[in-house]
Amino acid sequence: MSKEELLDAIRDSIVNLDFDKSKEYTLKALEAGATPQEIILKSIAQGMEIVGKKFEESEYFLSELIVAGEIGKEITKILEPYLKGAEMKKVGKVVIGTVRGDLHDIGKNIVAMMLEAAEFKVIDLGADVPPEKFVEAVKNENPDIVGMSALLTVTMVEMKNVIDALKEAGLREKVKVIIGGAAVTEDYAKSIGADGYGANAVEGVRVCKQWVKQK
Amino acid sequence: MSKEELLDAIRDSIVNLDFDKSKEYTLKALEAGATPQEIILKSIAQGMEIVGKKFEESEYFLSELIVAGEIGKEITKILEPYLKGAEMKKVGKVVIGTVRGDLHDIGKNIVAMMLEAAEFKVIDLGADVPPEKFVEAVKNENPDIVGMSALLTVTMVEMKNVIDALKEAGLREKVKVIIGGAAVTEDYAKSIGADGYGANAVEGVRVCKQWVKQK
Amino acid sequence: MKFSRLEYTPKDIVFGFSKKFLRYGIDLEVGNGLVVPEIKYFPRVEKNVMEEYKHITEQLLKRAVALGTESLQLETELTYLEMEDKKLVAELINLQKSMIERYAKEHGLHVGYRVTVADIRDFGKPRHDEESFNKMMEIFELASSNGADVLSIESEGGKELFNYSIIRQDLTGIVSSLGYLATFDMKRLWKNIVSIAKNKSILAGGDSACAFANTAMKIAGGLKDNMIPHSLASIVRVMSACRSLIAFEEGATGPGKDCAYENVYLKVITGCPMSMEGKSSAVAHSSLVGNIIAATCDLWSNEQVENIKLFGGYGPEVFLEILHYDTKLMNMAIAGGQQYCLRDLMIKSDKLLNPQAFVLSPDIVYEISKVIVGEKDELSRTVASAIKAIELMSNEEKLNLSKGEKRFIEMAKRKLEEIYSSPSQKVEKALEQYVGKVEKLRVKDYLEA
Amino acid sequence: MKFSRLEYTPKDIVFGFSKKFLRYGIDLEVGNGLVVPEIKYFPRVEKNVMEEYKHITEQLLKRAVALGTESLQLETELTYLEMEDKKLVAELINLQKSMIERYAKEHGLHVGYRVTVADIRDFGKPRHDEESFNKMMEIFELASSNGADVLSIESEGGKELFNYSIIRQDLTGIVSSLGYLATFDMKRLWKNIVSIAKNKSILAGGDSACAFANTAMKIAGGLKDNMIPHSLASIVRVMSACRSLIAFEEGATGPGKDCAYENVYLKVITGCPMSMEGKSSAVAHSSLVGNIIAATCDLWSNEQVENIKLFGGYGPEVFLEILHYDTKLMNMAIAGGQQYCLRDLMIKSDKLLNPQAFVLSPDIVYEISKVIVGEKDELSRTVASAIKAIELMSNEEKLNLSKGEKRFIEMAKRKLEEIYSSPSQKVEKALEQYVGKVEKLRVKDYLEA
Ligand code: B12
Ligand code: B12
Ligand code: SF4
Ligand code: SF4
Ligand SMILES: [Zn+2]
Ligand SMILES: [Zn+2]
Ligand SMILES: [Zn+2]
Repeated sequence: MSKEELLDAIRDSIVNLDFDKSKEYTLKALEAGATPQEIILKSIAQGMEIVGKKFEESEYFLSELIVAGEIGKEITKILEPYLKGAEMKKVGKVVIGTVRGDLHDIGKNIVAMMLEAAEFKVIDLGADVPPEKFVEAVKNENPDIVGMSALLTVTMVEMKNVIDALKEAGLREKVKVIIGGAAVTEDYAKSIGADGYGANAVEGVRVCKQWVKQK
Repeated sequence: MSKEELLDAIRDSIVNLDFDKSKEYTLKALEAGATPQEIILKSIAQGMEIVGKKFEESEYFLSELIVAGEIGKEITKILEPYLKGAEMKKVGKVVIGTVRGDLHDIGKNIVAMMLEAAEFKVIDLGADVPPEKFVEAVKNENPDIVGMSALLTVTMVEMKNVIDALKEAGLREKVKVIIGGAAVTEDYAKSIGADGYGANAVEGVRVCKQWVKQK
Repeated sequence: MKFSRLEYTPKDIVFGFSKKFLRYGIDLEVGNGLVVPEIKYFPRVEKNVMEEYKHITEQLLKRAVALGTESLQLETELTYLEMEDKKLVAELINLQKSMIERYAKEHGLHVGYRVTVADIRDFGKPRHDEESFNKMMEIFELASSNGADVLSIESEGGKELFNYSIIRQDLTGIVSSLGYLATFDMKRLWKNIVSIAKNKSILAGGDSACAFANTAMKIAGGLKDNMIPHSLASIVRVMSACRSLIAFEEGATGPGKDCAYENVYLKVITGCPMSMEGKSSAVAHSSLVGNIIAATCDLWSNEQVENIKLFGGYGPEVFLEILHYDTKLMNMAIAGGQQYCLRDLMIKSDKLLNPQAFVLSPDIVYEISKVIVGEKDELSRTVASAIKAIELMSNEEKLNLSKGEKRFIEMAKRKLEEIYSSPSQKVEKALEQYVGKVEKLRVKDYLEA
Repeated sequence: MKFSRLEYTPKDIVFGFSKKFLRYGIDLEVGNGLVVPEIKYFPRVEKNVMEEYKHITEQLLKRAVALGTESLQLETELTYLEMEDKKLVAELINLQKSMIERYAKEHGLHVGYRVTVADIRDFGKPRHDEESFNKMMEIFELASSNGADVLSIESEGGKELFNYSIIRQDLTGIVSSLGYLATFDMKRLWKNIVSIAKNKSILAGGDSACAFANTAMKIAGGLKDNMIPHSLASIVRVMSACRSLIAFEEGATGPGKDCAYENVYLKVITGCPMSMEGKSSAVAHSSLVGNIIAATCDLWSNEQVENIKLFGGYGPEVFLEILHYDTKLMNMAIAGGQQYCLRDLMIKSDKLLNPQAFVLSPDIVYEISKVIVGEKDELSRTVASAIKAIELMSNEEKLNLSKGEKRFIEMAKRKLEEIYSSPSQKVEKALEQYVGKVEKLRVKDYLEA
């Protein structure tokens, strides 16, 4: 196969969610002289775009979008040694976590994965995250955005605590704050002074994209 | 029939909710030399007590309690000319009304009637009563208690307005405030600074009775 | 038009079928072999009205798509506050209708849209508050030209006297209110509504005696509440049927308004499709007729639910889901020809537990409806139907009646028969006495209107 | 005890009847010809806990009296917060039980009381958080000695891996979680619970795969949501049956926990009575199985509803009223010998609209259950039952399946068959890879426990 054909084959293996083939073709493409940049732009980006479209057209499931994203990530890992330390360009950085006392992390995980698929760098603090941890991460990682998830009525209030802790640490103005999870509503987001709210992952990603665009 | 028999017959006609007979026997009793005080104490009060008991034992309906109360009131009207201006002793005075914007008055009317049956003097301001009217009535009538009713979520807030208006007029400390109606809860009563709450008429009357006893 | 015969026997009346079935709204068919959920909602008052309605409408249409609800009806019951602002009413009806149209097109839904105008009259004002009456008519016009498919109201003519009477269990007052005063008001009102609806080629739905029969139901409460007799509440329901029928006599075509439990009577008498509400309207008021009332419905409703967040979504969408499954069960029964079997279970579930359920049972409704159509005028049918109800209650040994209920029934029988001996005279004489005693009662304004 | 044959055929399984019916609580009989409402509630967190429970319990018992609900069950699902305070838990169970006893005596109610203990373990901690495990057992003891009639839990062993796998539709991970890791935890847990229950002569109710199957159901969402395939959610349900069955193999007797929709399988296999929830649990989560799941229930529940004020009362009492009417309808059917007719309507209502409903249909459940009891161990029955489910879905032409669903089903068939060829090897190999990739996954702690 020619280099061009191999780049297409990688793209198609992403669209077909075929992890093994994508790996095989990537190694072959590198052998055939494709640059990591080419693979990223022509194979991964295009593959993800097609999958994204199929999802929007209700042909693919969100789970398949996520699998495609993971395949893309795995390919990138293969490419890393060839990238000579040139960091991948990310559109923005997000620190995300489920708040203290709340162990529901599936929704949060989906949001994190979708953000990654949208080329955000995501630092996932996990579930049951106390305010101090959020503050620390903002200090150390200097993200554009802080995302919080809560599914319990009991733990919703923790979101306000995090915002207060950020204020106290003088970090509130440095980041945008977005919240989500079945317990919270847009109103609640407003009432505690969050900058944004996402009823679902797609919406959350849209809001985050807008923010980094405005920058 | 002897005087005693007639007094008993009045009592029984109250218990039997027989308006016509009660009137007939009252006139006969007066002819037979019964004093208005005797009729009030032996016939009306005892009749009402029996009816009240039957209500509590689930034998009578609340509506029958109310009818008995009305018969009692009618008999008292007959007695008035004989009472030589001596006002009936009342245990306390209540100003009551449904708040502004709310036309639901059935619940409020029941409470008012039950209070009357419990020997309160009741000044009923009706429905859709603006705060000024409550203030005015407190000024003019000097009641022990102000009762408010609301059935709509929209009109609940008016209760707070009335309390504020009473404060402004320097009257708040002079009265106890009790609220009720399907929209409000005990919590809400506390939150707006009312002194009491009645989930139903029986409960409301109990609270009011307690207040005037404490005096 | 006076109805003089019955459209159904107790054997053939059943949910999902009405002789005068209707097609309206966006491809919606009602009463032709399908029970349709009719969802009602109440916006949170602390929110912006337009945004609340937008949110509610969107959530409902989305949930319908998520569940595969193919046919549904939305009902907006305007509040007193909203009635103050005509521009707002026009906008919100427009908004809802355009959202409905968009979703219906995209997802092939069949949707009807009912708008209920609030009766904002202050009956204590001269001529029964002409100004408010005119405003109500303007809003009916407005609703018609902005997208409503069905017009309804829960009108209140006669309620001043009714409220006074019901808690005194004063039957003369109740009869005078429902069988006399209310009839004048109903006729005038419905002449107007029917003409507005006809002009715009939409439907004049029906009227609910909510302010009467549901108030009585609410006051009667649970099995052991002893507020007023349940048998009193049940005869108020029967008398209300005589009153609500007037809308149809003036030309209403249905679907009748959900909270009018007297609709069972109206269906038997008129053959028009009816909306009903039962168990799921526990969210708005408890009742002892939660299943039996479903036996004859064409639309099935939840009464109003507030737009608050619950674990599973907002109030309206949660209740749409419940209605969805309830109607699906009925529709499956129809599909398999088992509708009568399911209907009979619904009836048996409640009929003998309480007089309020008893008088909604099709066989009882049939007997009483015969009396209703056989009497010569509104007043006499009101008294006669109540007497018939009392008679049927007394004769049913298996009906659960406490000692107190039996005492009331005895009393009511005597009293009603006394009135029936010369209804107009009795009522007219009584009304003289009520004037003055009953706040806001203006008898003359009824007669002159 | 391993179950090796089925207690029911699709023809004879029906709501209200279970072969191993139970008598417990205050004169309550479950599964002997009566469907009983089981009401669940969630206290408002901003309130005092004890007062909330008092308010809820009182409102429910009052409403039961008002409606004439003769038999009912209350379920208290302890929250993580409440689990922190053993004294409080003891007090609140005591309080509820004494209120129940008082009302039952005064009004002749038949009442059962279920207490569900929260699984508070952090599976990322060494030995799967032994300390929390012990606390859970203490609370089971506590609940038993303070008045609980039935013990339940929604245990979570294996969920770290499940969560990772479900959103990647990774079947190997799902099988390894439900068919392997979870089984070790279930056995240990239920040995303990059964022994506590036996000691106190109360009932070991059952376990719900809520954290698995209901999570999948919730993520799959509505008909057109395209989050994960509905056919995936449906095979997760089937595999969950294999997992939840272990509680009964260890000696649980039911009534099974409401939110375990897999209970249909457990009833067919064990003959024990089961609680189910469907349409009325829309208040907690939307589902596409609202009617079909009622077809085989012995108790009928609403899932949790918050204790907030609605127009018609507080959340719990409103939903008790809805359950009351739903169960009454089923009980009327039983009384008249029409239970199979009503059951069939419930099934037909949902069965073909969605795979999730399809796998809850008694005939399908029967076919798959045969496979479950025929396999030699937990792991192989988990895979084999899922394959059978896939086969039945593929063969049913009338089942509503989108192109995407069909694509998934093809993939799943291949994948599952591949695993079935040598399940233990495949799973053990895969688990090695998951460790490290999956947060908190401690495979060894499962095997050693
Ligand atoms: C799965 C589940 C669990 C699993 C959690 C597994 C896990 N690791 O996450 C388990 C079984 C462990 C569990 C435990 C409990 N749960 Co739980 N659980 C659920 C359930 C069924 C589904 C949640 C879920 O995963 N949904 C799927 C995901 C995809 O949806 P999502 O989380 O809403 O996320 C989406 C959006 O909200 C948004 N989003 C989420 N986060 C964020 C963040 C940002 C920044 C943005 C932009 C967007 C966003 O995007 C996501 C994708 O679109 C819900 C039911 C329900 N109705 O939601 C109950 C539910 C949340 N749980 C509940 C309860 C009560 C509990 C327990 C307290 C039970 C108990 N008695 O102990 C415990 C609490 C544990 C704890 N301390 O956290 C209640 C909460 C009641 C309340 N409001 O307080 C619910 C509502 C169930 C109910 N009806 O009673 N639960
Ligand atoms: C009857 C009724 C009406 C009648 C009122 C007749 C009248 N003159 O009162 C009519 C038809 C006119 C009416 C109109 C409306 N109503 Co209305 N109505 C009802 C209904 C069915 C029963 C109310 C009632 O009389 N109950 C019986 C009495 C005895 O009970 P109660 O009032 O609660 O009183 C008891 C206790 O609360 C307590 N109590 C009451 N007051 C007080 C005061 C004190 C001091 C104390 C101690 C105790 C106490 O003691 C009483 C006896 O035990 C309720 C349904 C319900 N679920 O309550 C809706 C209801 C109250 N109405 C409602 C609505 C929306 C309306 C309208 C806005 C409809 C519209 N679209 O326009 C209009 C508003 C009119 C207005 N501006 O006020 C909603 C309210 C929603 C909300 N929470 O905001 C309800 C809840 C119905 C529903 N589910 O949608 N209504
Ligand atoms: S809920 Fe039904 S009954 Fe209650 S007020 Fe509204 S309409 Fe009348
Ligand atoms: S509601 Fe049912 S499904 Fe939803 S979490 Fe509670 S139990 Fe699990
Ligand atoms: Zn109404
Ligand atoms: Zn659960
Ligand atoms: Zn559960």
